[in-house]
Amino acid sequence: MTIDPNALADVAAVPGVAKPDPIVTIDGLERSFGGVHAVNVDHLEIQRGTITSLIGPNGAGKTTLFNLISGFDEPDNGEWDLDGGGLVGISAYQVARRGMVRTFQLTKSLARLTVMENMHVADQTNPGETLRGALFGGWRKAEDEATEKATALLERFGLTHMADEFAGSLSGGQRKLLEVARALMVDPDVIMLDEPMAGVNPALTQSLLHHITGLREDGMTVIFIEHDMDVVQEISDWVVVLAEGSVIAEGPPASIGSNEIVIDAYLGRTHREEEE
Amino acid sequence: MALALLAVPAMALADGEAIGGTLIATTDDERVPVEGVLISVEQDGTLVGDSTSDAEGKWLVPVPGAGTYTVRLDVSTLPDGVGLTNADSDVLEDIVVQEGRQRTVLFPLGEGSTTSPPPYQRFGSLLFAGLKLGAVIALSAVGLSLIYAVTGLVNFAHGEMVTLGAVLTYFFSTSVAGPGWSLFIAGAAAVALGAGFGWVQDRGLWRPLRKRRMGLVAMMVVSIGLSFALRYLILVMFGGTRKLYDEFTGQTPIDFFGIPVVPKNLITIVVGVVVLALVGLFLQRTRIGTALRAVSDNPDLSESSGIDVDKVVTLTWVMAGGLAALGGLFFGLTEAVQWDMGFRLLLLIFAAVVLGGLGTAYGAMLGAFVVGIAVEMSTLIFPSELKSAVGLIVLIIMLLVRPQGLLGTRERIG
Amino acid sequence: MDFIAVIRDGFLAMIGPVTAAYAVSAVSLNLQFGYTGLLNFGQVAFMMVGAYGTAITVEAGGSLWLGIPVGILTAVLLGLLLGLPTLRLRADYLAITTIALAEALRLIVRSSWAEPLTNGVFGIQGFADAFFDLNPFPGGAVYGVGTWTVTGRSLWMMIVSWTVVLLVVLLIRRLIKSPWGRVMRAIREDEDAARSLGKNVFGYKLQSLMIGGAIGAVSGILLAIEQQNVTPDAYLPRLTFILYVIVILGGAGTILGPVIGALVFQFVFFGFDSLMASAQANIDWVGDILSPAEAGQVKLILVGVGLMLLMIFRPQGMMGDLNESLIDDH
Amino acid sequence: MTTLLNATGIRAGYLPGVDILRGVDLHVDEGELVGIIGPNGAGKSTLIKALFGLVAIREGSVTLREDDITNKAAHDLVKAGVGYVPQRANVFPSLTVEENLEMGLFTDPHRWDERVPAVHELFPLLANRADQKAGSLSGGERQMVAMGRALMTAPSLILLDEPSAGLSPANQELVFDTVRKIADSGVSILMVEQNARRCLEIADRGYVLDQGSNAYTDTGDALLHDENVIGLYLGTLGRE
Repeated sequence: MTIDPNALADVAAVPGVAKPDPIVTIDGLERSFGGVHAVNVDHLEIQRGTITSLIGPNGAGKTTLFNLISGFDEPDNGEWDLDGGGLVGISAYQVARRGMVRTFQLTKSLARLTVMENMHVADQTNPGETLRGALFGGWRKAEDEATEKATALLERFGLTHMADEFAGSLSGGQRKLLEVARALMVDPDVIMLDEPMAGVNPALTQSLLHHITGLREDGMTVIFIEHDMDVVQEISDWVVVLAEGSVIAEGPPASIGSNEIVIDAYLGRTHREEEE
Repeated sequence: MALALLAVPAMALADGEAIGGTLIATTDDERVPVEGVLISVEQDGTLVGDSTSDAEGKWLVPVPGAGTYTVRLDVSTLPDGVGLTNADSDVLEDIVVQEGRQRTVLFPLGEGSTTSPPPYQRFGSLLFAGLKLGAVIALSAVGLSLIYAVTGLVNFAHGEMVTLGAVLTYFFSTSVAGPGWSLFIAGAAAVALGAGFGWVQDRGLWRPLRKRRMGLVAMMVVSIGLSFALRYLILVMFGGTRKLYDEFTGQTPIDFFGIPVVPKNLITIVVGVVVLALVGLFLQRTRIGTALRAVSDNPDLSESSGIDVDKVVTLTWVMAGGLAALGGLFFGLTEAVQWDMGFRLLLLIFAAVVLGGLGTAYGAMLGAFVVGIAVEMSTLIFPSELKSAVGLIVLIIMLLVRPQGLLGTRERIG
Repeated sequence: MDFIAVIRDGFLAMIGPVTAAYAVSAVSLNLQFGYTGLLNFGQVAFMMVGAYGTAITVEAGGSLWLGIPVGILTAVLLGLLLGLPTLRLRADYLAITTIALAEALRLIVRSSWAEPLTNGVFGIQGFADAFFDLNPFPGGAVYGVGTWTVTGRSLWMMIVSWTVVLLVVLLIRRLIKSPWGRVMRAIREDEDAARSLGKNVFGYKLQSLMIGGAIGAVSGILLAIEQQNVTPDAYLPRLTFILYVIVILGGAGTILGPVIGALVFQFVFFGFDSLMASAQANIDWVGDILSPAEAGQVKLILVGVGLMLLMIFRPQGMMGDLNESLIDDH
Repeated sequence: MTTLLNATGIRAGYLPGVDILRGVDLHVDEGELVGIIGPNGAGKSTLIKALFGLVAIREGSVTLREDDITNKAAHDLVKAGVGYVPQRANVFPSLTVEENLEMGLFTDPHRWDERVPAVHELFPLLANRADQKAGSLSGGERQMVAMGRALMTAPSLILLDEPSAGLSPANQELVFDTVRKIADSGVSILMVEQNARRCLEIADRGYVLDQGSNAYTDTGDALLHDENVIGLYLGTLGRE
């Protein structure tokens, strides 16, 4: 499948707009906590092979939206699908197996597994993960292949020297890198990154950015939550702005900054707007 | 089992410890064997065996070993016109069987109209027994639930805090080594010491562990260790036999709307309900009680409001210790005092708090009465030795149907 | 004071078949607690079900060799039934539920209601003759040096049960060192992370409970055969707690920890018996304050205190590495 | 005007080795309403928590009047006259509104009769809903309860963590009006806000926080019209 980098050039920058080749489609997704609408998305499409940033002020419902579509939370209403396959009622692990993998804002490294073991856990093809495989063997070959793949990924993310250390001994930034590398072991079509830059020192940010653009080059679709606007501007093909659970704007990065609604969402509305 | 040769020849079929007897009804000058009467033998509330009297009126129940048993005659199986000469002597408690011996017990029978009690009476008695058990469980369970609410700890040693209340009451009131106080003073002292033990536990053990930021699972395992140590410490100090307080033992039942009721059981229910109401008032109407609820809602916000969370937690332990001791006192009064009574009750306490919703005081009370009544009422359908099992099965069904409990919120699902 | 005798008594208990059976059960508990993070407080139920499954099969006319797999399968089934409703619950609820279910099951087994099947409180005896018929050593003969001896019957039992320990350890080692075991440890570390990587957490936990249950049943069967006796009151919650002490003592989440734990525990437990007996015989004041029965109870107090101290000061156990210690706060 | 709160060179963070705050200086004068704005992730909430002793300060110092209060426990700060309203979980949901206020005055219960009318005057809602469980209130009403609770001790300074977060526009208005009213009654306020414009409109003075240190400080009005503020929020996006 060829990905056209300019596929979104002609798409209008209006909330809920249709994309030429959507991989994720969300319809009427609602989730409220105690009467407050945390997520209320009418319609949203994510274009295949792009980097889509999900931005919005604190409490806009970005992480809740992630939780819902990755199967970690259940919506009150709504449908969403991945590449045409409905995901309603599909549990989190199956969503991952279908090719949509997410990371977490607070990294979830498996602390008392080594970095290499962390990578292996994400492999989906190892027959040794079934009880029968574990008992009767025959998984060495798959294991070796996975090791090879993991080694390449660790190399790519600069974690090779840590491969045999416990993940718990990594620094905060290294854990973020490991989490992304680990997600890639799943061979996902869509990778969802929840604030991958948070708590990462500036030097690492640059390399992490580089990795994320690399994912697009590998044909993956990236959805990520970020609040550093310079980062968003630099790498996204498309920006979706959430506020109070709803999509208030979407479009190419250039169109977002000048959008009054977005500025209002971020800076808040003034009291005497009409007088300004 | 080599001591079988000591057995009475008439009971030749047994080769070990047993309880038996002969049922003879004495009417005027006549002595008639009574056939077909069901006699059951229990130990610690669980059935050991039963036997039906034969044509000669003989019955025999083998028992698993030396010990103390309760023998019960099922009055509903007595033939018409035959009754117990003493109406409430259908249950003989504390029958001691010695190693290798067979113990003979007597049920004096005579002319009587005692047939099976009418259904409403049986139902009423069981409901009453359920309320009594519910009161005992509730008194004990509230503390466990409050501790969980303010600290998140499931304290396995809570059962021993219950036992302590009964054992201390026994020591102060009845034990020859003790001061021989009246039951009221002895009970008050036991509750005070129970509360003191709560304080010691929190200050000496749990607070330091909280300061070390020990995980809750690890703390739960520590509480299992504590439970073990305390239980066997009590066994060493108190001995393994069942004991009764010297007051309020053989009470004659009074008539309560047609249901025979033993006064001490009535007192248990009344005191239980009053104390639980006071706990409720304390939680609802006092500043400290409100602070306790505040801490269980949100410890961080409590701290930010100027509440000294550590003090509130210690107070909760003191209350839990006192209430558990009070529960134990009544458990000892209505059943008997024994070293592992609290641990046996703990499982029903767990059932009650999970049923009501772990961490909610009112849920624990409600759950306790539901469990108490379910346990006693179950004997309408199931054999009485399955009583406790019924309580535990109620718990499991509850977890299947409504895992958050009757009054709990949804967060318990992992 | 005869310290040689104390060490001898402790040693003979340590190498005995009961220790082996405890080791097997501890290994299975370690799979659940140490490697999967499940707080199964109903371990004793699996042992009971295994033992009863075997004994009842023999009573019903089956052979012992049919009874053993029946016992194991019953335990696997119990794991399934126990797991379906409880594995979605939080850790403390799982603990409460499993202990409740185990105790309820014991009460049912000992009730007159189940008597036709289980023989109630009296239990079932003498079902393992087929096993002792295979004993190549004369049952009455004595093997060993001086007073350090065991009977032929014990020797046969020891050989078989320690072989079972070896097999079970090898099995667990194979499982844990496999990708399957890696997923288990991942679940122990963070369920959500495992889920996000496509692992069916519930399914794995259920497998852990069922395999652990099967191994627990093997342990129960070994104990039952050794004693030629199953009675419900041998399966009190106390036994589960002792197994936890063994696992934590040896080091939860280590392959050999549970076996080392069982050896050390039994050595100390029975050595202490012998020590107390010796002290009572030789030191007046000890005999004055403690009867022999009480001395046995003091030992259990020490078990409780020991568990507390272990958890507080050395949660990683004897074999564990502090960095890998299971019980910490993240 | 005398300085009430003074913080210098604050460094703090959650993970070892990762500072979220990298040297923040600020001060609040008596009776002043100071707003702190900044983009997501700038460390606004961390700053307020650090000032209130909920996040350990690794470097720097905080003084209240003349007293050093660096890393003092929260409940001691309450006694010293500092109130705090967290962003989330800011009420006791299973307690009634009145009980929530009661908990605000836990350290000083005998002042109940004196304080309740004052707080009820600011928040009439709290009198009308006294017996309702706080958990059943809307987000805006909860914010009122939370602020009322913090005001029960008659603090000289209150710290507000994004009081308008997650509220509807109408409720946000209510919150901002109330905050101004509290300040006018003589209580010093330090608030962090996401609604930068509204915050700066009511504030006497503002700080702009960026990546863990202060970028600017000026009067609220001046910051409100500062072009760079938009740039800070929307980065290069905003400079089209």
